Amino acid sequence: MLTEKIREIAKKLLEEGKIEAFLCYEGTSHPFRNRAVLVKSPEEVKKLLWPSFGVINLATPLQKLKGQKAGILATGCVSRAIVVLIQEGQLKREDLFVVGVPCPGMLDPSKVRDKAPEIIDVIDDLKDEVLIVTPEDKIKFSREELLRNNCQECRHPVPPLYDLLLDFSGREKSPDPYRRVQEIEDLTLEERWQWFEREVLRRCFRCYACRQACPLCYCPTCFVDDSRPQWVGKTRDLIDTALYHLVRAYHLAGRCVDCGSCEAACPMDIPLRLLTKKLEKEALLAFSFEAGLDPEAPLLFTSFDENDPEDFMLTSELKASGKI
Amino acid sequence: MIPYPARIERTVVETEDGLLKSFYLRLLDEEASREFSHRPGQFAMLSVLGKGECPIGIASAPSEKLLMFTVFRTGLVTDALHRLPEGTIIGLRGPLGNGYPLEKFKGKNVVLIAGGFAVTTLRATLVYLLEHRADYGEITMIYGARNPGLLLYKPELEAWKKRDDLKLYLTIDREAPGWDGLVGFVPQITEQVAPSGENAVALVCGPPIMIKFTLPVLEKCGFKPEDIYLSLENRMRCGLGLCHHCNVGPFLVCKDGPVITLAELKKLPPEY
Amino acid sequence: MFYFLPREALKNWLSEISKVHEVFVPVSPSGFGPYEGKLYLEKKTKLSAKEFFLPWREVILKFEARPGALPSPVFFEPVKERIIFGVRPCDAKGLTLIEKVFGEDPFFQKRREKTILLGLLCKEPGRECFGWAMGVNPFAGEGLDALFLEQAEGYLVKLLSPKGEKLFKDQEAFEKVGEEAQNSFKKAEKEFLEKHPKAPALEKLKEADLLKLYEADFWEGLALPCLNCGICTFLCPTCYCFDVQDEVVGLEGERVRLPEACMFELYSRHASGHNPRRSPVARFRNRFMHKFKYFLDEYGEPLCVGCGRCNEECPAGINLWEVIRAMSTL
Amino acid sequence: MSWEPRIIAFLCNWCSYAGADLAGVSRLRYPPTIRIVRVPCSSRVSPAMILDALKSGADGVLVSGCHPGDCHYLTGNLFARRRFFMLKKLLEFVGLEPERVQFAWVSASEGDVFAKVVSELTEKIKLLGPNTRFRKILGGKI
Repeated sequence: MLTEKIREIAKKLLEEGKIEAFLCYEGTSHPFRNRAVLVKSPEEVKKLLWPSFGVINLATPLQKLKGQKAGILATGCVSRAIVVLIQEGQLKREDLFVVGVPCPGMLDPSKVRDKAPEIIDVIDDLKDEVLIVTPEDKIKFSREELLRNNCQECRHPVPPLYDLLLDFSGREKSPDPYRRVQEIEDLTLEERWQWFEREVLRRCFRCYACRQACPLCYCPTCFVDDSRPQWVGKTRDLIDTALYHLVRAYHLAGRCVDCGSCEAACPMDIPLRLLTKKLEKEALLAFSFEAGLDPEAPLLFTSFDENDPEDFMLTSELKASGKI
Repeated sequence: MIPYPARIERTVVETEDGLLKSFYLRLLDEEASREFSHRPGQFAMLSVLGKGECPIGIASAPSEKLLMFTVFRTGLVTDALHRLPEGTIIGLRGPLGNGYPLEKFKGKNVVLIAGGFAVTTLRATLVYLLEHRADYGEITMIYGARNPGLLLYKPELEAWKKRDDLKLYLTIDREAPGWDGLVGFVPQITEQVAPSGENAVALVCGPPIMIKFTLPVLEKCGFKPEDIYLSLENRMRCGLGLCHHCNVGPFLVCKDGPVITLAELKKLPPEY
Repeated sequence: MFYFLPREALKNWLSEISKVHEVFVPVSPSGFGPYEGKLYLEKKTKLSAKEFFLPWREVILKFEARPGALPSPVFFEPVKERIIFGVRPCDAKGLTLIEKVFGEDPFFQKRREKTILLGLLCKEPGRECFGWAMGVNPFAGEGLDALFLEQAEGYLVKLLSPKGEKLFKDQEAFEKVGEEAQNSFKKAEKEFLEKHPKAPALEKLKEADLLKLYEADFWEGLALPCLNCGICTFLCPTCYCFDVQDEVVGLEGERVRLPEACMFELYSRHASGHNPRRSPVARFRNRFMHKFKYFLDEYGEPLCVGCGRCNEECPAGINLWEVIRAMSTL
Repeated sequence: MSWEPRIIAFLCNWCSYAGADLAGVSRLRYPPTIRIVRVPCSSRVSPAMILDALKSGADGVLVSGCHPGDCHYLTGNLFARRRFFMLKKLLEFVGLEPERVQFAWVSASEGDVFAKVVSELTEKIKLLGPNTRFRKILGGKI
């Protein structure tokens, strides 16, 4: 159904010459992995499909296609990443033909992986149920359970920017997008550092998959790779690793669209999204700001309000207590 | 991977812009110093502890007492190196790489073509050739820089100019006040000089753009690809053929190079 | 020579030898750790035993961080001999491939010398495994000192080196076994090899023209999804490229050697800013050309043992076999 | 010997640096715990600089700039305020002691405020003790 719709529209766009190529996903020999693919002729569209495991944001490979008029399949987070990239002058709106789809959410390979020792196929009805096919059996699971964390916590399943929106009923907006962030916030300071050290710092071996998968990490030279000054040491030293993850997350403040590519790319299952999700929450609460909704709007850090909060500052604290 | 300690005995700022400085080094360990023998075209890793190591061509000839390196200030290590005063001890690992097969050139005419600061290892070669003058035929050197202030080794150039057993052509890119020598890019001057490829080898060292335009000129002059020697450079870490950073296809610049003939180079992928 | 160890005696034996040696085992699906009672043997681990030989941080020099200080070399020196148990034969084979390049590297060699590698055959090949296609015979146990084959009652152990023989000479938990057991090992090996032949692709790759492969037009399409991250290289049991960094804190300095990935832009970038492999495609191509052409041409074997970790973990869904297929059918 | 914290202070050239100068000229007393880095504007200070200071062994970091409306570049400090707000939230989230990283507005005429800020900050950090959590040790932890 969704796959057919995608193929149909891609074929039409290519035949009509509206686009030179269409960026979407294809299947792989791995039962729960999809891969980005670029098709350039109507004959090739049969490769395309709706990716139940399209965990890497298509806006990441999209940036390799500069200068081509390309069509792209865009869920909410892909579309929002495109918006930010347009805001930041990385993409030209006129180079793109965005085929939006109200997103039903995608499945998490690491959640599926643990359901059976050997999995041959995964059948997703894009609504309620997922069938995991093993050599002996077909096991039924609720789709909600197997959804990626970021899809469970998605605030914008419907793309804010598109040229054409596929007729499909996707997921509702999440009622509780910050549940997991809240769980960490509820810990004590000490527990939070232990969590950070255990779940993030000790696991990370600095493959930079999180950075590479991120559609918004496009700096020609990442601060990690600077040598003069060298902000971050290159080894697995915990503090250097902390510096990397903190500054990376911070660089995404007000930009991150919560596509979860970083977390999905991580080979060590580090809950990277929590860092950026925390920043998303703060930006929403303090500045009513959400990234990637309007290409014309200013970015979080290129704007300010005279009444922005400043009670976090030492001088405010001293003033409140009458010390200055 | 362990460097020898070496003392900076003397430094010379070579160019007007101050970006090129020559370092004259002496190995502290006497035995290491005695055993250190290199051939022109080889390089060494210079290290400033706390900053790192970088590969630099050896600009001194084997016969010279002090090892000499002329370093362009461009990255982390070279920048730190430039700041060090005379007398400081640094690390040196080498000699590394293959160098020019100078024995093979015996009896032949040798043409040295250098552009900019890539002249360093050709200086070592020229000094060697002049010391063994009788073994070689005609020696020609064409050396160009952007302006007179950027020519290296000026006192030596003056001395070489006076020799009648060496044809030295110095050129600068554009007319400059006080310059009465040749004006023009290295490929153009090479075309004018037109050295014969008959029983001759050409050693070319310079920026990629110069090499790109010089090679056709040489081939027109009758140099066979086997007789044109180039020197590659790449980012590298070990200099021993282990870390694999410097590969150009299957060719490891540190171990199989840096010197390579045009004939061999043509068999490699164009990634340099 | 062959020995037998009853299944229930394994943990006991590991504790026993821990008293004399440093013992490392697979402790979780992620990788190896010191033996403290935990043992994960179901599947091969995410990180291979490569990290014991090309560690994440190999200190090669220590120095005082002031101009002119003299460096002091540092060599890895374990207090006790190390035993690594549960190494998969493909991973050990990977070490032998690295050894072809690192044969004279004192750091790698010292670590090899001081380590006894005890292999464990997989019960079943994993979904992404293709070691046999790369010419790896797991029963040969190349690079291992002894190889454990799991059977119904316990482990049949084949000794493969003098180091292995020395270790097992006086291990009471093990009993010597006769010809019958040896035959069962050989039978298992024969069955495996019949079912899993070497891929013809390798011969084709040897004959392929290097420049034609380099210039082939399939690279662009294959590389499109690639993120150019370091997952495949860091998880690979054969990737050996390293970086050297000077680390300084206060007055203390160390020069360290650490793994690096050829997929990174920084890998080949000159100090001047020039980068001969600036484009992501160029870096993607270089990785596979190295494994399946440059290394193959030089050493007669590909730089790959078919462990399948890259296929299993690549978030972008890149499959090594598709790359090999494209390269060998050019 | 009692332990004295080491605090890196990034002071904006136009206000806070002058404020610190005034505190000195006015002979105001404050603990000798700070090492000043003069920056053109508080918005010049990036999180990498703050974390680098902690990593290199600082026990605390202070960033101080002009009051809103007083910025030499008109709005630099207003941008900075948003950024520091977000940074502080992030650092707290991962369990870094929030008292170690502080922000302040100090104008050129507020020598007394500057002295007070440094005294208070020093007290806060003394209560926390040395920065062990975010300090890099060579070959320390992997």
